[in-house]
Amino acid sequence: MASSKLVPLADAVDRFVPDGSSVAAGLCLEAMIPFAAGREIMRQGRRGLTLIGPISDILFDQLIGAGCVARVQAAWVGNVITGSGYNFRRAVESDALVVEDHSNLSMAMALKAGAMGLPFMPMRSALGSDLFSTNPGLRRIACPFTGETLAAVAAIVPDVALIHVQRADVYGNSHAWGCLGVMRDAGLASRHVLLTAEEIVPTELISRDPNRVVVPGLRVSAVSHVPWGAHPAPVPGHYNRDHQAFLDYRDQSRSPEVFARWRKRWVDGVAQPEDYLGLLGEERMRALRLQHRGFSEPVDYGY
Amino acid sequence: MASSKLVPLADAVDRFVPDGSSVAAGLCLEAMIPFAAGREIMRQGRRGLTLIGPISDILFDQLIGAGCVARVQAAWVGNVITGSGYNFRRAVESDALVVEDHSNLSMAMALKAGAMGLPFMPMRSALGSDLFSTNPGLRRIACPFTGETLAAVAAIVPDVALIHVQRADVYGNSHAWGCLGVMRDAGLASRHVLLTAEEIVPTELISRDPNRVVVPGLRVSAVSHVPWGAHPAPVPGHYNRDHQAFLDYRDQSRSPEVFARWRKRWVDGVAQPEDYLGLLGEERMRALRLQHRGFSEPVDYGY
Amino acid sequence: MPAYNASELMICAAAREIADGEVVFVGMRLPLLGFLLAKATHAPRAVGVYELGVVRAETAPAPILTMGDLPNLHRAAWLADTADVMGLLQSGRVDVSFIGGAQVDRFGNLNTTRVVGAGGAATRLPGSGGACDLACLARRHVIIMAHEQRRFVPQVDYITSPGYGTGPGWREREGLPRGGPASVITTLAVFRFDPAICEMEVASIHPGVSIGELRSKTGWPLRISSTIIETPAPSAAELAMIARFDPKRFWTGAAG
Amino acid sequence: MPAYNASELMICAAAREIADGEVVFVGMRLPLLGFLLAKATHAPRAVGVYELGVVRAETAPAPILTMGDLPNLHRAAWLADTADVMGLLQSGRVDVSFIGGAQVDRFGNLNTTRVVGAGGAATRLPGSGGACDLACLARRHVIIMAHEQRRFVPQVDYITSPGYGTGPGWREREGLPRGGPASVITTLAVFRFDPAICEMEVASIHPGVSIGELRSKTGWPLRISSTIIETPAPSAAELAMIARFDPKRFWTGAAG
Repeated sequence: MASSKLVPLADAVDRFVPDGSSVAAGLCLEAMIPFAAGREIMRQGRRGLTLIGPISDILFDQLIGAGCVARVQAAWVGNVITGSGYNFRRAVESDALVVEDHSNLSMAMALKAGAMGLPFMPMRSALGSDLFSTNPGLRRIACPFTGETLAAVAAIVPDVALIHVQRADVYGNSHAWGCLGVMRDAGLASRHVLLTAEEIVPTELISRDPNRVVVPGLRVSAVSHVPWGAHPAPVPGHYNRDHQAFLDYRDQSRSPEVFARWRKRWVDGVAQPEDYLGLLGEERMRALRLQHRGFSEPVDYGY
Repeated sequence: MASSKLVPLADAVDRFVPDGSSVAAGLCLEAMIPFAAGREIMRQGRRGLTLIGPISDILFDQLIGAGCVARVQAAWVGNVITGSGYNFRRAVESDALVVEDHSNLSMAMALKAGAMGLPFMPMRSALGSDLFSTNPGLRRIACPFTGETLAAVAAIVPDVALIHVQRADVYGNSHAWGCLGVMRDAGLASRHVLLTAEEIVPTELISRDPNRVVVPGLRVSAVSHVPWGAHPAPVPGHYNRDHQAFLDYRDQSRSPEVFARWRKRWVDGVAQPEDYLGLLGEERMRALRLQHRGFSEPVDYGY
Repeated sequence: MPAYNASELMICAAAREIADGEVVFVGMRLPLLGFLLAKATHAPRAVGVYELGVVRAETAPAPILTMGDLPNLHRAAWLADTADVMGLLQSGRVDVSFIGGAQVDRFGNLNTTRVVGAGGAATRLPGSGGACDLACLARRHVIIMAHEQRRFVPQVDYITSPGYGTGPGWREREGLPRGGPASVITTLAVFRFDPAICEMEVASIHPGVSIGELRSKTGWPLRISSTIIETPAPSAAELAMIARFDPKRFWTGAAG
Repeated sequence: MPAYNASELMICAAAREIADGEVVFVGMRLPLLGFLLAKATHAPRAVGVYELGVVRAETAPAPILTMGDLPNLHRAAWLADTADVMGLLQSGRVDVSFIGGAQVDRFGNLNTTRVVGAGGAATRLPGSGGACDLACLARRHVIIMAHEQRRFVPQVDYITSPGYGTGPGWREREGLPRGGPASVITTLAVFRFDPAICEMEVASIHPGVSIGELRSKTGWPLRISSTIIETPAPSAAELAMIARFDPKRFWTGAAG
């Protein structure tokens, strides 16, 4: 009865990530990062984006290096296993990028406020820190009941959330599992949700376990089928983290020149998501696939 | 390595629900209501309790009728399919009970504040209503960013949450599925969590699906094995709602005299949880068991 | 014309309040049946949201009496926390909701908490549940209740679920972000609200009901729409479908 | 005595900060290895919490480099939302956490956001991540960092993670509900804080390090505990266990 939302990733990005959008991504922090969607944004040469997320590993650094980004609202931007993100550093140090500093909790609460339809949320973090100096979405308030000093975090309502999941149907119903980070609240907060999925499955496979749905289908605008769509980040049930790719990226981003070569090879040279797998190579994919399985016990939703 | 928290229900109630406790229950609203724990509280003659919950179907009415309760913080107290709760009405109308009126959302936000370690949460509901007249935990505030009028809801931190789940291990790790209501936040908010479980299972069955854990084991104080522990409320995977029991209860609670008979038969006459099943009878249990199964698709947490 | 009772007529009227594709906060009793009827007729793409944390686009596979009944969870689109579905509501993503009531006034303020009798004695009712939230936060809400003089009062004894308060501008002043009652479906008539004065007026009158009866059972001077019609009676097909959703006539029995 | 490097010594010192049964907000790099070492030795009942939304009581079944690595999710005790585990932290249920830093001052204020060089040019660092939250909200936190003069400064350029601010009473005045740094583990020494003045003092000095070296690499007049000891060197058993958790010496390699 509903209509299909399944479209090629290029179409989804073209339609739902225009220039100037605010884009939430990296919402599970270190896992399930939507790297394929990020590459498509670079390929389409998007400009003036605001990137939103707690910790995106190197995704934000890539988009910043490609010139797509005007502003970042994040708790941490870099390379999780090597430290600094060099494109990010260069952009900030040359005043090419506005940064609003968050902590993981302030980002979680800003997105929770967005998800709940509220203009702010209170928290007890960040008090005494200099996050207040760069982030206009932080203020000190007094609790209306106890008088205690609290921090208030302004809601963040992204234009679009890029979310990678394990399996989805064509209507945007999906299952995600593992560490969920701020995925649930970011998906609910955003005006559009663009799903990339390892597998497209029949609706009944999703509806047989409705507690496994993290972002409900009615809030999803587009679904794209992108196997290995989070590589080099890990995806529970599918593949491990490709640590070598993150180590390599450190060297591939040290200067604008080497980054341009990285971009040519891994982004511009890859017209279709399938081509990326060819570039990656079967041997590398084999090494990343799960070696030990760990299946859940089914549960019964009968009546 | 951890030590077992498995105890008989009578011991759990004796230890964790002393006179004067604030007790959260009915946290999934109409399903998985901890009726067995409620009966044990009546059996032990607890006094001066504060009951906390959004909609508890007839559980709160029973505890009020048994004289256990001094105060109620709830959105709705009655019999879901027949309307009024007669013990509740009698107690309020004779000034024997203090009621703080909530809505479902204000209760959800009060418990979320408790779960998040915050003294309050904002919301947009209740404005213009008379809930403010009975509930000192509601105040009007201005958003520190937008200036909009909002309602602030004071945190609720129950002394103990009574939570019924489908399966738990002896350490308090558990799986719950179905409609979850405010179970997650109430469990996290409360000083103690008392679990009753349809099944006690090996730890590895729980840890094979850690996304299915709603309240983490480290926040659980006691686990009791109580099959049919939510009857007459439904439990996904186990049994349907016993509508007739709720219809019967309407008549069994119309006057203090008939309620005393109900209590004698269903509470005081039932020393052990097992005895309740005998009273219920195999035929009735058979009619309530699931007729149609609906199993979830497993997911893989391998590496 | 097939025989029907007031409950069945009200269910049909409730179903008509739902447009195809809308997100509906469903509630219990007659509204639940109205939602199921709408899904089975003109609004197959309507999505139901339940305060327990349930979202479902497909009709439950077996009749249900409460929203927590297991067939309502089976193959749901989403089973989440109450706070998650309340977030949909609070952020304006719920189009229409339904609320029952014990007392209502001309501005659609609703009381389900505490009624003061003629002698001054108060009767305690169950309270808000989610009703206050729906009245505050849905894009529009529909009130469904029995039409009796003691229920249609000049002023409710307690505002559980805000309507238009004291009239135009009140909701804005109180901080309510949107909404307000769109209609009132009673055992005698359907009312809608004149936006200029925020007061309910008779939009359609049920077959066999007179304006005089309506006036005598309403505790304020009744306003009548210039375009008043007769409420359409249920069709045989609608009655058959209602019977399928309530096979034991639990909600549509003789009591009506 | 077995050979070891500064990283291994710091891991052993970090492990000693964890008591059995404590709830530990783990973090990355050396603290992660310190937590695993503590679990394998004196604190088998310690529970690890990770900001991705992970709680686990058992050691991961394979070595991990990041907290999101799949072995860290396998058979976890709880996989939830970041907000859920941050709720544990904010409500005071996390006993100890670990934080790295680029700059620290005598009051334990920590900077991982922006460092201003001698010439006035600013270097941008990755930022807080969860560090600010841990420093604000854990019952106590432990700082782990390299000991260099440019890092141990009179005043940090940006307070990413609050320590004791300007001294006694500052955290209370700012509204921080509890906590503060308990110790600082560096490549040269372990510091603890004198509660009377909230300033760090040398509690133990690593084998082979002189007080003079410490003073020369610290940008303020150094305070030394009257009970100063030598930091215990790692045992062979500890080193073997660290090697098991970091088999490729990713974090414990020559760079130290």
